[in-house]
Amino acid sequence: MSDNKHHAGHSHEEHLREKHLMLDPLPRGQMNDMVMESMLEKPTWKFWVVVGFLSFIVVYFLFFKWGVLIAKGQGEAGVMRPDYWGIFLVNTVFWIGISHAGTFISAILRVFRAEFRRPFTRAAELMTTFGLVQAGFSIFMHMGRVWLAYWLMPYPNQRMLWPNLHSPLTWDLLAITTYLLSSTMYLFLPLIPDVAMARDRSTGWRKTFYKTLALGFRGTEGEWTHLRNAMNIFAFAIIPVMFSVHTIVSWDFAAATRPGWSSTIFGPYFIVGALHSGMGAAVAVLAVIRGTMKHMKYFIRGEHFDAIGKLMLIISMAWAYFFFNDYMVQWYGGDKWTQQLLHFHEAGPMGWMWFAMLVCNIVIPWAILWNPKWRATPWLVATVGIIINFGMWFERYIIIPISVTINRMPFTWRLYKPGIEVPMGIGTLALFILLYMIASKLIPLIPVWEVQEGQMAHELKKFGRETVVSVSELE
Amino acid sequence: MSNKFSRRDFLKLAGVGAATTAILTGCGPASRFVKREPYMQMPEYTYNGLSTYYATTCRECAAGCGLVVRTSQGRALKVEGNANNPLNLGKTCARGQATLQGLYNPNRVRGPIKHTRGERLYTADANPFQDEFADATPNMDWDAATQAVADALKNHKPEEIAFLMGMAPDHLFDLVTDLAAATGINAPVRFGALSMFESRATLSQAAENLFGHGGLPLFDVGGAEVVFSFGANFLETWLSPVSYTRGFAGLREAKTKQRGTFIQFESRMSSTAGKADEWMPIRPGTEAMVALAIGKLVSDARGITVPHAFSDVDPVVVASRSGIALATLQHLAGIFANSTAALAIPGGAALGQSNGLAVAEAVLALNALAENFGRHGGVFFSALAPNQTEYQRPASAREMQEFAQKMADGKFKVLFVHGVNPVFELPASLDFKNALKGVEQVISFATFPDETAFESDYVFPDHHSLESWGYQRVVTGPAQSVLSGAQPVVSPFYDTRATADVLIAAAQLAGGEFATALPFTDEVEFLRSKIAPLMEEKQSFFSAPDLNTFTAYFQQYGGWWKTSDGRRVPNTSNALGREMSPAEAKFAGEGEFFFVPFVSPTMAEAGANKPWLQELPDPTTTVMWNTWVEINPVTAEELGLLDDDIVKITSEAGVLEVPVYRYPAIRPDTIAIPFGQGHTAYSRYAEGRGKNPADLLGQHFNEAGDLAFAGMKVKIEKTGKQQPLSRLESIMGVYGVGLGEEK
Amino acid sequence: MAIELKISEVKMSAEQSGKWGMVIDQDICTGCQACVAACAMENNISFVGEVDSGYGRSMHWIRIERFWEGEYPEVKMTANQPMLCQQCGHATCEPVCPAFATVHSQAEQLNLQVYNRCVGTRYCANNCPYQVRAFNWRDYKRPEPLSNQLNPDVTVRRVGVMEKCTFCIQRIHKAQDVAKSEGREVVDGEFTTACAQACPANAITFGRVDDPESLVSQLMKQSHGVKHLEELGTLPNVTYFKGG
Amino acid sequence: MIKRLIDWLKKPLGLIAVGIAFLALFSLAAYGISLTQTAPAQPVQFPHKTHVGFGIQCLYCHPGAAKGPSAGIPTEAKCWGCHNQIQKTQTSALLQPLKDSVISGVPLQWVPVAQVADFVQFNHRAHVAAGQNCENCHGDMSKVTVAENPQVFNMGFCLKCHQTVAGDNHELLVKLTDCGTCHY
Repeated sequence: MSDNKHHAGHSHEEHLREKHLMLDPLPRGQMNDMVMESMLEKPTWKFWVVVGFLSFIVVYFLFFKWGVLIAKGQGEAGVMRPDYWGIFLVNTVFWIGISHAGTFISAILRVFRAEFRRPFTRAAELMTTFGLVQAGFSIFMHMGRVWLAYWLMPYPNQRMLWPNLHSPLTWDLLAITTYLLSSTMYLFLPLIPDVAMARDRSTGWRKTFYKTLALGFRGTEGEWTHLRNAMNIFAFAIIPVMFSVHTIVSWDFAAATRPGWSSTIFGPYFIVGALHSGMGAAVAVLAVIRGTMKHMKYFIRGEHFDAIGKLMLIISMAWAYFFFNDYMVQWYGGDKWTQQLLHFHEAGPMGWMWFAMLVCNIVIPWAILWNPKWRATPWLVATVGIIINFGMWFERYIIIPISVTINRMPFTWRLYKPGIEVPMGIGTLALFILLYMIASKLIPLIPVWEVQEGQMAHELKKFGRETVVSVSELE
Repeated sequence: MSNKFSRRDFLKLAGVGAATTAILTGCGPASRFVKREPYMQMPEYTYNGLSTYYATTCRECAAGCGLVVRTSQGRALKVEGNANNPLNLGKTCARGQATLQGLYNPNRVRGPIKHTRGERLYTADANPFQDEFADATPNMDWDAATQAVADALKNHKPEEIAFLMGMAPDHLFDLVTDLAAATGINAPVRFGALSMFESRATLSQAAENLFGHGGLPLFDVGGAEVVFSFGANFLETWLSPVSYTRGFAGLREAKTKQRGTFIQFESRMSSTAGKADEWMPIRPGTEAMVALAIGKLVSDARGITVPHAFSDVDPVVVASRSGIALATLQHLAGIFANSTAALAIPGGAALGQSNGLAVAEAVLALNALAENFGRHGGVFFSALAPNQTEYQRPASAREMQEFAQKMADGKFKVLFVHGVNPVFELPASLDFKNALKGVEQVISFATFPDETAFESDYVFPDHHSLESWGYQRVVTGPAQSVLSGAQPVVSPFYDTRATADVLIAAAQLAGGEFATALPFTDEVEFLRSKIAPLMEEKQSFFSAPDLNTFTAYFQQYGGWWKTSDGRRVPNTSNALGREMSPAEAKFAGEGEFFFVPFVSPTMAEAGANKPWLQELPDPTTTVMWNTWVEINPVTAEELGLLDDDIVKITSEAGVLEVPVYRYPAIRPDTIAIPFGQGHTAYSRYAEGRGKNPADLLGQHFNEAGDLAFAGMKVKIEKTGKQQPLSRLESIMGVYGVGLGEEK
Repeated sequence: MAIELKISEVKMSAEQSGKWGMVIDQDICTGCQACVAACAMENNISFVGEVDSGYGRSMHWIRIERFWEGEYPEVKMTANQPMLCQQCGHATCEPVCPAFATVHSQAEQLNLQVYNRCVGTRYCANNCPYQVRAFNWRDYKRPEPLSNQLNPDVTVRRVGVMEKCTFCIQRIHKAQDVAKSEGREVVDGEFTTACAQACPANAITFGRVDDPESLVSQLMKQSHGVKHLEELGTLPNVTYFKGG
Repeated sequence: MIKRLIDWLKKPLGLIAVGIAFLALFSLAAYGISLTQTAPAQPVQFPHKTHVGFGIQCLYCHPGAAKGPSAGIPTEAKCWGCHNQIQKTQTSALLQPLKDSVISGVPLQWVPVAQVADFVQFNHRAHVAAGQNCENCHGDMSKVTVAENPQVFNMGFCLKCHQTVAGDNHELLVKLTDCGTCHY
């Protein structure tokens, strides 16, 4: 797209425009058309092959195997005494972690007016919702009698029975439900102008679909004011929800009496970990969108990867701090079982995973993301993102099944061997990707109005010989 | 509902509806409504929902502990100990507890079967959770069965008829003994793998040699201060484990005296040795000289003349041969000498060697030195059971060899087998299975489809012990003279019949002297005839004016016993005067390892068909559901063996492949395998599980005729195969394997 | 609301001491497994087969632990340690159950496991420092006719449910019921748990710890009694006499 | 062919047919579900009201209720003990199953009406001893022929009564609302 704008001009200015989406404005109509085109583009056969493949995995590995699990019991999984918790909870924490990036990018960066966020807030918010769906699936898979899961909900009954509000799992359920509901709403609000746009540009069932979703949005000043207010309220409100969710997830472990778990630093440690994996996942998703969908190279540029890369680097450093903080606190705690556990982490049969975690989460991000050039290379940053996700999955694996191997009764120590969890975990990943693929064909992945809003606010001003980017304050 | 719409139609429609429901609701609540059958005629002492308790006798081993079984509505629910019975005082062992898993075993013989030798009696599916029956269907009725037994008795010469029975001296043994005495058929032979591993013949013979009078010694562990046990695994399966365990508790529970000291001399640490204050990993074969050396050192410590028995031994040589340092021997002798109530017990693998008799004599001589005979905490002869005049010991292995030889030679035309499974329990080298081929007709009374039943021509299943009448003499354990009584606690679950009833009926059918030998209408009448003389006895736990009341009490209390001490004091005048040989045992076979088979403490010889006994962890290794070989970790390292590696063990008699358990408490030159598994029949829980160490045993005996089961040397080879052993313990937590702390 | 408040008051005062307790003498425990078998027979515990039992899925409510000290020939087997639910006064399993399936019995001062309320999150088992809870990993079937021996006083657990030692609460209830029908209090030693009843060495003593006259209270006063992991503040109700 | 069928199904008559088929299937399913909630027939149409009308006490036939956990169904010997002496009932067609059963020795198969789930340990004795009359839970048997369950025995039913009985007696309330009182 930027090709036809190649006319002679000031080279620095040109460079800035090429680099920054905000300084490279296109007419609203043209951007709308680009987004619509990318969405309505007829899928290639490859798309259908991938969808078919993923659907098969979802149906067989997720739902069929789940049926087997329910029919035969948790014995199909690798859990036992003392590893009562296995990969299902690893995946739960993992997916909740991933879901944090959406809110972080969308809400925190919105609140802090980080302008580079604009083109990909939608993709990130989708990640929140879709990730939470997988987390929910994973935690339900974990339950021995999932058909009675509704007992965890407070509802009036003649038995005078309520969920136990002492239990971190009850807090968890409430937190995750709140988070799922609020993040879905927070996904929906910024979507309204875009579906309204799509409604005006589509026919047939899509028109009905968008019409329903758009809630009659016409873009009047009043509507925009209300929408902006609502989004602002949500952006502020969802941040504490986000922080609370992963803190509460961490309390599942921190509130327990197990060695290695009862750690006061777990709350922030988990949140930083969640952002770490979430940013990694977000950047991978962006790279895929940019690579596979039409016109996306205009919207998602190196500058975005660069900006997220910087964030990833900082978060990686924060994670490293919290990791060693946690380690030190536990080490100096002097409890013999905890020391045994820390030793087991690195020297035990799963020690490779402990070191791989450190390499994936610290060494590789630090080695690559410090370099601005590499940082602006989409595939490289995306690869780092995926590696970080492996590292973070390892981290949760170490915290859950490996740590519970060591308890205060050495007579029971036993190493966990996963069973049906592996295919079912792959099933959740497939469902996550599948939902994204379906969403890419149904809703505009780029919030055009937000991009345009940004572009309107940005301009290049000349002060003397210097070209300076100025951003006008938006109402 | 109209009359035209019949009930049948209604049910059809209901069926369609139910099917639809099942599909639509995903097979929801399966059977919400059940049917209940009331009693036709309820016994007046019972109420619905309230349990009835019956006293009976445990038949899982030959000890004869009293049980009280909780029943409800015709089902046996729980086995508890009979607190009245002086043998076990309300306690039971694990095997007793699991009796019910035998009663309700899914693979019992369900009725009389005419059977082709070698054919299976149940299908081979070993799925422990499968629900369907797969047992052989009974193909004859009991009249025909009785006729078959009668024919077998009538149509053969008396000397061609043999009875092989279980170890327990019970009413059936008395019945067959009476029959044999009256008709001239061969006297019944009693045998059990436990008696083989306990070396009862050796104990009795040693007592005879020393005291001039045979019998089973009783060791009052509870009253002693110091106990030296030479291989006796009295906390596991030895003689009467429940009463000896109570004795051990008495030794340790310091109520009136110091906490007793317990030293075990054994080449591997058994679970008995695990409870010892000091375990002496003695070199196999040197038990006799160690006992004699201690005797000598005790004499020295006491400053008395060394008795003749201990004069031939040189403690310095003993120290070098046995692997116990001289200082340790002196220290032990000091402990023994300084105690006023010291006790030495011979047993287990120490007796199952070529010099087993010498070991038993030497250890008994130690007791003579301690002058503990007839004293609290000393050695007695066990009280004889009420209707017993002398100790009737089960057949020794050599007698079994002779028995098998007679079978193979065709001397026996008919063999009746009851309560024992010789094909499994005897060493494979004795080849009982082939010897059976020399017998024209083998009639098994097996309750369970065991290996011997598979090789029989008829299987006429006896009731399970909880469905049976009877009594059992208590051979050893309590101070009193005890006859444990048995009665059915539930009605027979299958079409089985009491063997005593079958024999009585068959004897009547056979007529002649058979009929006069057993002039009873049924088993119960026979029992009453045997119990009746007890009414005359003095110092009885209960008495009654007439036989009916007496029998009722007999059932209610679970037997009959005296209130007085019936233990006899051995005559020890010559005990220390005998010359005793400090020679080492000889070992058969080539190989670098001493081989010690031991009876699985949880399973014993007949527990393998009970799933919960299979799932009980072994007390020392915590292995479940399988057989293992114990090898010292140092030896294992030298041989390049890790846990779960399968090794091939070769003896002169056979070969066995068993997974390794690196056992830290066994001599590096010794390996040990538990006995109890390795069945090729005996229900889905037992079959194909583990290995039978009896396959490795050769035909070597000690002087008393007991099998020298611990007198073999074997070779070990690594096979490269692996089989993970199911352990309750954590290898990581207990042995530090896999924690990253290995060298 | 009023009811709940009162209940919590009871709890505060009852935390000082339990009601039922056990003393286990490790010195005389021979590790013979009679208690394990008796418990399984009394409480309808499933057997799980070779593979699952080797993978830490055995359902023993009581297990006997033993370790090793030293190396051959100075090796010693540590005293057998029967490990069962300690019926903590301040149990770590209780607060973490989201469904109140594992709750403290105010009446009997036991840690209850309400099978029919359990949804199978397994948090309680994870949080139990003694690792004495058993989970029904599968529907372990008892082939017919083995099911005939099922104890009608104890619920047969199904797949996906946590279970553990109950101190034979069915026997407690039965004894109380009998005593009440005869208009008296339960006498010490009138009944006992299945494990204590079977133990050939009499190493297990069970009874009221809130009755200073009971045998178990007398034994608990002995100086060599220890409670496991007491430092966690779990207030266990099982006292161990260490061996030797 | 199929196309014509589909075309027809789209017409009003076809739509009605689809509707009817759907309703039929739905009703069959609903009926099926209700079947699982309906007890099968009793072997004898036992008239409770007649027996109660003769003044026979509940505990005469169900003595277990005062002794232990289970009230129990009377033995056939007990039934026949009376009915054998009554001319009319010796020949009654309604009682033929009982007579057959007594002669053949094959017990009748009754369908229990009042049941609690298997995870509830209910003890009749304690309730009878506490002064609860049978009809408090089982309804007035003098009004019914074949026994029916007047209420669902669910936890709410039990708890409501337990709370009422306990009243202000706090210790009793704790005992009666303790999970371990019924579930173990």
